[in-house]
Amino acid sequence: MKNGSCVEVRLPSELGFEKVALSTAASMASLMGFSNDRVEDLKTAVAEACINAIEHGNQLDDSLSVGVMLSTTDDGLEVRVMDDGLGVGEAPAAPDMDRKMMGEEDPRGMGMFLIQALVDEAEWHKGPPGRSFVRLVIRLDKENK
Amino acid sequence: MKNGSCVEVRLPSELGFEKVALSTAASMASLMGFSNDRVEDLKTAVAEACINAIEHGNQLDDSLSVGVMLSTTDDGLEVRVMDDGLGVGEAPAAPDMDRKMMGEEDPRGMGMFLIQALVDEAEWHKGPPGRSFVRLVIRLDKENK
Amino acid sequence: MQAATKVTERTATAASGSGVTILAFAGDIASTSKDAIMEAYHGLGPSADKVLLDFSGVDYINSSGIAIIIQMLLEASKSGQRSVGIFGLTPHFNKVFTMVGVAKYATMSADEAAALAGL
Amino acid sequence: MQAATKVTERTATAASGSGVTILAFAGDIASTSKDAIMEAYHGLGPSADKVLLDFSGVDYINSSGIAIIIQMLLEASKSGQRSVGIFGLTPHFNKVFTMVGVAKYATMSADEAAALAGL
Ligand SMILES: Nc1ncnc2c1ncn2[C@@H]1O[C@H](COP(=O)(O)OP(=O)(O)O)[C@@H](O)[C@H]1O
Ligand SMILES: Nc1ncnc2c1ncn2[C@@H]1O[C@H](COP(=O)(O)OP(=O)(O)O)[C@@H](O)[C@H]1O
Repeated sequence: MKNGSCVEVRLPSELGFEKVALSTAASMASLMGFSNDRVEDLKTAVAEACINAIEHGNQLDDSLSVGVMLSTTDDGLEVRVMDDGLGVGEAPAAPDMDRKMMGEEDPRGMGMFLIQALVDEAEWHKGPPGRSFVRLVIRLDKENK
Repeated sequence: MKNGSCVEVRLPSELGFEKVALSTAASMASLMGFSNDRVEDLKTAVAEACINAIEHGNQLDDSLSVGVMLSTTDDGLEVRVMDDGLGVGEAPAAPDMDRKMMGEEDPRGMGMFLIQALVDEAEWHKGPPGRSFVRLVIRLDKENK
Repeated sequence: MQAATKVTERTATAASGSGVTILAFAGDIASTSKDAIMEAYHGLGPSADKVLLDFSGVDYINSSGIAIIIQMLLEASKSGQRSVGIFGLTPHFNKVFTMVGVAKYATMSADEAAALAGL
Repeated sequence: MQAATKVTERTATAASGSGVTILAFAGDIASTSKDAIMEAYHGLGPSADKVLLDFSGVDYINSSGIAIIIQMLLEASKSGQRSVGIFGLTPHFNKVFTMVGVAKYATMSADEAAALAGL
């Protein structure tokens, strides 16, 4: 497989379609030789990134689509999930299960935390509308550790 | 799921990437409620269409990509596989295994036959470069027969 | 486009001899699962003090789905008299549930036998 | 981007008592499989007159891959003294092999036991 090979997916801003992106990403990562464990990590990270793009970025607006770019790099797979919203800065604090169980914190708010925890790099970029994205990387060298 | 929801995939013109398109199509068809049997039929049809687009349409040219459009319709899933070649007219004659076994026919040449045999509709369109495509349809009502 | 969540209730007997209520999930565990899951939970009788959630029929779970499970654990904890255990998660989702801290409030077991042995 | 095809040779005994050579495939069966498959086939000794192809480890087969199998069947048929059988295909690929006519020239069995029983 050539370095720099790129697969692009466009999804409607409808919940559920994150599963289509997750399958595409999983298939590409499997072809690249990632282990099943890493592929599972990537699936959850890509699904959460797409859900956020659909819900928060594009606010479930039918007329907008979510872009997912999957690119092979020297040592891994880079995924960009783009939406038409204003983007988000850094990931929020890790979920605090004790506070959730006290009813002091929304039970939701775990997506960005999971993304960060499951991939090797995760970066959120605020851009002009249509150019906000999150960039995820999983690296093949981590496979051998 | 809304009628007219559309997922688009762009693949590099490199053999092997048909498997990424096949996974995307399979995931979308599963979400739509197609049975595993029909999903398997679709996977093979989409893979063969992408292989032809990569090999014959785009002639393995790095700089060209293959477009796969997956759209939900009233009663099924429509897939268009587009390449930058001149396209192809009707499907060739069905493979003749006896002639292949006599060495009188190329062992290859089964892709278009399989596509036609596995989906409910298959149509090849010759277009201006970049607009040649094959259109495949699988219908949900066939599920209940 | 989400696979509807199915929840099936069944009963089993723990190693200690007491009755256990099992809620078995099938389909997706996502935001759309909220009604199915919470209705099944709210339908449990007051005598159901040992509850197990069976995820072995589930293949897709996202963070909105986990939030529903947390909501349920919160209600169980508020009631003060109901324990909730979890089994049948894939190794990946076992890791994910542990990462977000669910494992602190629900005993996680590999399968039904292990879950019942611990009750 | 194709998963390399692995071919493993093993031997078994048919119901009739005669020796059978099994070529077990793993990975993809696609255009890139040609060398792996044909080298394994050409490496078979002349005494290997009963050959079975085991597809149970294969999850992706495309029409270029089937063409390689046809090429092998053609060579076997030309040799005049080698029978080739196939087993371990999924129901889908069983259907596909039948559609293109491979089943006319190779006995298709569900699994190894059924294939050996027929030889
Ligand atoms: N793509 C995005 N565009 C705009 N805001 C976002 C995006 N992704 C996340 N956010 C913001 O960050 C918050 C935390 O996201 P997350 O951790 O995934 O949890 P949740 O989606 O459950 O709220 C969201 O509630 C939202 O305000
Ligand atoms: N997308 C396409 N663009 C141009 N020509 C095509 C395309 N798809 C198929 N063809 C032509 O049709 C022929 C038959 O295709 P197919 O039945 O798939 O078998 P194979 O690809 O093994 O030759 C090809 O050899 C090629 O000449």
